Amino acid sequence: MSHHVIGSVLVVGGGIAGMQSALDLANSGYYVYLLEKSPSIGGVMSQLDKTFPTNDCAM
Amino acid sequence: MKVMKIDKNDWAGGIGKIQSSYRLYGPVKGDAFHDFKALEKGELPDLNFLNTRISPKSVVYPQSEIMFEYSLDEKNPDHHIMKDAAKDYSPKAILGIRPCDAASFLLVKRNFDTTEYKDPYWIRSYEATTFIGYACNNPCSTCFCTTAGSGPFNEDGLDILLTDAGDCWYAKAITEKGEKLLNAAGWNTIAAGGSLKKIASLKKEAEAKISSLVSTDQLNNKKTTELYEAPFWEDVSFACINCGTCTFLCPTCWCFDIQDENSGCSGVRMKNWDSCMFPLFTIHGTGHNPRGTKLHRVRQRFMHKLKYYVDKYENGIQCVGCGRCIRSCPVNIDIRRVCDMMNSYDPEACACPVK
Amino acid sequence: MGLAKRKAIYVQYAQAVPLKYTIDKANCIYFIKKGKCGACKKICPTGAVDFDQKEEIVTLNVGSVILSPGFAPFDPTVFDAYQYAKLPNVVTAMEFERVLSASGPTMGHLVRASDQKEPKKIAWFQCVGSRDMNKCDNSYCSSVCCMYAIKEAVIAKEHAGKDLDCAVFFMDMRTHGKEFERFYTTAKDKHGIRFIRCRVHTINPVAGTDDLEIRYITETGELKTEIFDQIVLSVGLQIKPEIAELAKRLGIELTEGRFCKTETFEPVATSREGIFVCGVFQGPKDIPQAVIDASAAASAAGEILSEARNTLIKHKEAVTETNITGERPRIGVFVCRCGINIAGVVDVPKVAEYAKTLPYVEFTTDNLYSCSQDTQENMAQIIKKERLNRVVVAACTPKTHEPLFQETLTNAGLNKYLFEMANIRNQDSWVHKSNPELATEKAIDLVRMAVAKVALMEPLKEAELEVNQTAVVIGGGIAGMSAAKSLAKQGYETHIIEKGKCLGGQALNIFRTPKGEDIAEKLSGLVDEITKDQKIHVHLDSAITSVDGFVGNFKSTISSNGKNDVLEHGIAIIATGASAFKPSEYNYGKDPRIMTSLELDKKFMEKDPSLKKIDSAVFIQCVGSREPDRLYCSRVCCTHSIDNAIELKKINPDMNVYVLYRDIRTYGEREYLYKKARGMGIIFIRYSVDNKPEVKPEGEKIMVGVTDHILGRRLSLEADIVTLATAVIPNRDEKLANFFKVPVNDDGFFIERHAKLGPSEFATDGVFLCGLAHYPKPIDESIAQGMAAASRAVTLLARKKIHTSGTIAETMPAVCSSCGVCVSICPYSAPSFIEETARFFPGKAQINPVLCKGCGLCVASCRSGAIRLKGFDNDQIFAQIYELSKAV
Amino acid sequence: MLGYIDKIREISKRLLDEGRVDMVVGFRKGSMPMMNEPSFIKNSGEVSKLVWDSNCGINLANYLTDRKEKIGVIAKGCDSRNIVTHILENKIKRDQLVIIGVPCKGMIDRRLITAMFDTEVREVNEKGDTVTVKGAGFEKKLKKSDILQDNCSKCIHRNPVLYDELAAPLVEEQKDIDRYAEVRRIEAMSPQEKWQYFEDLIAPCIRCYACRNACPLCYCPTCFVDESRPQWVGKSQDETDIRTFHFLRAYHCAGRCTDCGACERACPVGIKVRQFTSKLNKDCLDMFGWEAGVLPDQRPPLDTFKPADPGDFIK
Repeated sequence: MSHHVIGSVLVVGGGIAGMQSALDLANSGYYVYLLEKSPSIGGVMSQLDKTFPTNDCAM
Repeated sequence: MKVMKIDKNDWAGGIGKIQSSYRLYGPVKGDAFHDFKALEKGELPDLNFLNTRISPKSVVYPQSEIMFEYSLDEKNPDHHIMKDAAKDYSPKAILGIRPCDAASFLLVKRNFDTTEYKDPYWIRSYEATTFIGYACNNPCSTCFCTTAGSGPFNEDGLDILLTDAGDCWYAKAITEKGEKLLNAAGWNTIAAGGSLKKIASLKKEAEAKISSLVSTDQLNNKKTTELYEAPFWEDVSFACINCGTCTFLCPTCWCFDIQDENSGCSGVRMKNWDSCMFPLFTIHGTGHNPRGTKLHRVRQRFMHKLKYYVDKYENGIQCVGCGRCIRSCPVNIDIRRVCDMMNSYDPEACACPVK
Repeated sequence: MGLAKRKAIYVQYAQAVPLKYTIDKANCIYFIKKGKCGACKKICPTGAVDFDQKEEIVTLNVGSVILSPGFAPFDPTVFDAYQYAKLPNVVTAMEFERVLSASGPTMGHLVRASDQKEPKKIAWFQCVGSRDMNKCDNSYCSSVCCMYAIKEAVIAKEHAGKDLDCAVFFMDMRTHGKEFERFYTTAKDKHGIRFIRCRVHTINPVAGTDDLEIRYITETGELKTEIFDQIVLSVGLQIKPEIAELAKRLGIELTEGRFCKTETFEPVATSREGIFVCGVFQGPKDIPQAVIDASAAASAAGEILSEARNTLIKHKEAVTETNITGERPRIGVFVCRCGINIAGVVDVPKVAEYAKTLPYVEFTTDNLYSCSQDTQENMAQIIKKERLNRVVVAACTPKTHEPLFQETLTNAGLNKYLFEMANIRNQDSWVHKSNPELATEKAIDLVRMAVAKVALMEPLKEAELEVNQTAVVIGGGIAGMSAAKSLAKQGYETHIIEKGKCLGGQALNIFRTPKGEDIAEKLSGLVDEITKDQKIHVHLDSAITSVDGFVGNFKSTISSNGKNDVLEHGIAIIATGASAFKPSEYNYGKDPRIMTSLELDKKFMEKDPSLKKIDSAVFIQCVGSREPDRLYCSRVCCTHSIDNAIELKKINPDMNVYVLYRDIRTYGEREYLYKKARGMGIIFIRYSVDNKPEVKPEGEKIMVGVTDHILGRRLSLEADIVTLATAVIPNRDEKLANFFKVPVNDDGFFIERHAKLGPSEFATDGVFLCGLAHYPKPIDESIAQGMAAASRAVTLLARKKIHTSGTIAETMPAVCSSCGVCVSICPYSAPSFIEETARFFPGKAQINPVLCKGCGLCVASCRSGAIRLKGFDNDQIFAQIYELSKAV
Repeated sequence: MLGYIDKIREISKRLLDEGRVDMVVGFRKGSMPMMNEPSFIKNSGEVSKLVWDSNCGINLANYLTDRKEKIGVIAKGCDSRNIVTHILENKIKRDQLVIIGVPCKGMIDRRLITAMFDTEVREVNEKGDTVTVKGAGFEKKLKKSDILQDNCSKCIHRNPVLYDELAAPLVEEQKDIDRYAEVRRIEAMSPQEKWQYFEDLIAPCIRCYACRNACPLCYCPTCFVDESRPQWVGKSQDETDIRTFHFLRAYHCAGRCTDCGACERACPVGIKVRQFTSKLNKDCLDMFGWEAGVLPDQRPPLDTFKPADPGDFIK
């Protein structure tokens, strides 16, 4: 392949999965666009109370 | 001065009477040793001893003595103010102190009761004390009091000298303080005429038993710097483990350290015995220690007792010959040997020092 | 979520990132009434309100796209029988989650919606919107609802007390995740939560009350009526229609359940090149699986973009550190309310007020959530404005939050070690819930101790060290190979250490995937790729015999056929796998017709002709799993057995095939197989663990006895073969665990850094985890985790340099006695002796700051007291003890 | 044991004459009965000063700490074990030493003998296994095995473990010795009894630290009791401080103590300080199969850390 490779990634959705992808990519040396429909990231997990099994605050 | 005769049957009764107006200290036997302890009411001193393991200096000069107390609790109106600790200076008496130990108080007094400085704790405690000596009929092999400015029947520093005359006690009142105590005890039977003679003969007998002698006559003539640099210190100090036993047991060692100790919000300022054998004794805040090795420290101890003291007071050595340091030294460092080495030291003869 | 009112301008939640207000267009008077109101615009001091903001179309050129659009909880309004829309006390699990949450509308106080009464009885209905073709179109299993329902029931009891009656109505209990089965058992046995196997048809209101009546049939066939105060619908996950639309636009294929279609061997690749998928869009899944997929997707994107790495990134400008030398301490104390987590018990303003009176404290305040983005920014401002040079945060645990606050200090120009946390949540408000006054006192004590310590803190330096760019993967199974492949494609030299004679691991023993792919074929492709890759070095018949060093600089000795080699590497991935349990029950090993699942697979692979002669086959599930001494679900066996049952049925449609099970756990879209199997006439018979089937070879046949749970009668099945779905047993490797200082749980699986957020890595820096060594999982999940471990590793390798901690030991050579205890005891070889020829302190100990991990072993063992641990100095600890003693 | 001395002198003379050592560390005759003084000679002409008898209880390893010379050292079993520890702990280098091993039959307990008589013991002589004690007006013959130091009577390492020269043929080691009967007796006590036992034990302590200083294991530049920042223990006669000193001293010796008895021998007030160290010696033996100073190239168990060490708390 001779085409120019672009060192950036678009992540669609800022839930736990999107955030994790974005973090991994950013920490690996790629520019990340994180696209989220709502006003803040965090997705459904931020609405949970505690998570099993550590009872860590989901926040 | 008068000599009283105390019938051995009157002994316990007299002691009981003394205890009503004096706090009484006397030798008490522990597991293996005798030590001076405050006697309970009705408790008799055990005079069947050679000498105590630890000298009686602590009766006047406790190992650990609180001087001041303070509070850091800001709720307390007197917080952060040093306040005198409560002390008991009511009359006390040491019964059974050996003449050598009694003499040591006079040596220590030179340090604590001077014209420029007076240690109030020591002086008041000393002055409150009546010293009832107990003459040595059977000195130990380590006793060298006769050549150290004292003796088995020596009266210096005593208020009373008790002599065991077999069937009875002779109590010789040496000071008024002594007489007062004899009165308080109700021991007021004046001994028959021959008593002084009897005491003198016992004294002679006892002195004759002392075979251990030190020579101190040349100490004053030696050059301090030459003694200081003498090659024998390496040999003398080699075995030393710097345990400080010698200084703790010595009746004439007077060094102390002042220390504040806190517990929670309150604290005390206290003085504790210290020892020139400990590295901490001279360590500087910087971590530098001018007496950094045991050679330094061992030399200091002997030089202090046998040279600096001699030069300063020009009157005897800072040792009464009780022999405790010899008996208790775990490695057998013997002050008599060191004293003789110092007294006979000839730098010329030692031009080629021990390698 | 309709639980409470919110204003037309709102922040989504207190810790939202970014923490910005937004206008709810649907409820804003300005937008509804076309230009009326607009009060907000007038009042905003910074002029941030802009009604004219228009949608903009922005074009981005990117190298890759990752789709993680998430899911929508199923809307149960369509279920007339549950009257969700009408009955206020019928709520969805998400709504119930908000009620339990400290940041929710009731601040965590458990009350029902209709009358704010504390419920005494709550029921959960499982599979609402899942495994259901009748009322909705979702025939898949949503994977997460069983577990969250149990969690909610347990937490509800924690909130409301032991007397709360919790009942969960379910079809199959699907607790197939790591530690889930244990949680289920504890919920049942310890918390007394009732589990009733029944799908309830209708909810009826009880006239004159807000209570709810239901009827159900018990396991013994009895019809019962029960009244509950509240009913929680465990709603499933589904993909929003607009996402399906998006997929269509992108040309991405979807599954029957509208999830993104993926292949087993490429679990995060969509049907379109360069576009990857993760999260629930890839299939219904829980948080750890989503996190694994997310990292896998990042890895997949990284694989194709590696040549453009570091071309577009920008570096954050470092804030210059303020020199505080010689300054008197100026301490700021921030006391956190943590919503009601702390403030619900501890009198937070009182604690903050008290902190003001402490020496050197110049500033105190309390925060609703100290960890929220705006509070962080605010803290940095305060630090600068008040010229603070020490900071105490009284909040939660430093384990999770210290790095965050330290970053705040760094951003404010303060050395990050001028910081101390007081844990007034985990160690106070949570444990002294019933004693608020004493809890407040304790918080005060903890804050006083922290202030005393922080006053003595000094700025600490961190050492920088190079990260060796080589990776080691231990285990050449499918997970290890996937990790290695991904690492190599991203440009890193990788060594695979495999103890066996060939690559492949357990995948060598499996016939095909539930999606129908031929494993042998795919596997040989992968092995081929691995062997050909120049960057991958495969060591067969090899084992690690010792490991020295630490993150970025490991030195491992590899023993291959008696030959030892030392390998230097920056990271390690543990993929040591697992194997199949060989049972002693069911007459296994005594008759060749009684076999394990893998033995049956072997017959399939060999196209064994005897399979055609079978008239009757029996599968027994949970052999060695979910039993008291192996209390975990092996996750793969239900799907595997059903798939094999279908295969048998295909070979001979007249064959009688029975599956004896306890709960069928075909989670996610594997549920279709279960449905298909039933459709094909495969008979499923449930047994209970205390009444297990009996297997006896009798002449030509094998007799299998089982008690039918509906009839309650003992049945006798005649079988030609019996297949035992045996447990997945980890290759418990304590030695390896010791080498890398990583923990192993009671079952023998490695313990990851965080069950939810760190599933593919260890708490030990630079060591990662994937595959069966983590937990039983099917091939697609193993591959995803292999890639995820690679992704996590790459984030470290890409940094090239790492900073060590400033919290390290330091010797005081003047006090050192040169005894060498530190040199002998240090697991990291950090202490050494200063050379005999050195001018200062020859022969005394010194500590290499780069090697020191700050574990404190040397400090504790130094008899001479010549070693201090920076940040935990004697002075600091004594200051804390002194302050503590004031409390008594 | 008296017969050893000629051989010791002969070896010492040879070592000094050959220049293999700069000094020989041994004992010279003390000025008191039952006391010998650790000393050195640097000149072969002085070898006659060296003595050896049953009063050489001081551990000579103590005199090797941080010395730079080449030293010939006379070492009985326990001394040699402490020399091993000294070498391991970098207090002296092996190549600095010529170890003159002395198989030992135990040292006599001078405190025990002193306490047997009301009056002063003035002379003690030994011949073979008989010890003759004389004082003013009495003379008594004692069997040496009856008057051994407690640690010597329980010693199972009488022969040196490490030596270059040997002053006499090796002796038979004592077998079937119950070394820890006393420890077990204390272990069996209730916590209250134990507390009281130890309180009584250390009650006479005057904090001279002779036990510490006599111990070859105690060589820190600054002992924890002397530290002022933080001040771990106070300086007064406070009982907590005294207790802390004794407990900590013992713990610092855990896994390193050879039960040479120097501490007990040195104590001016006769505290049985080995009661603390014996317990830890027993624990080290029970838990790690460890005896200090026996293996010349292995560090004590508490000096090493392995992730596999017992202790569930590590996980």
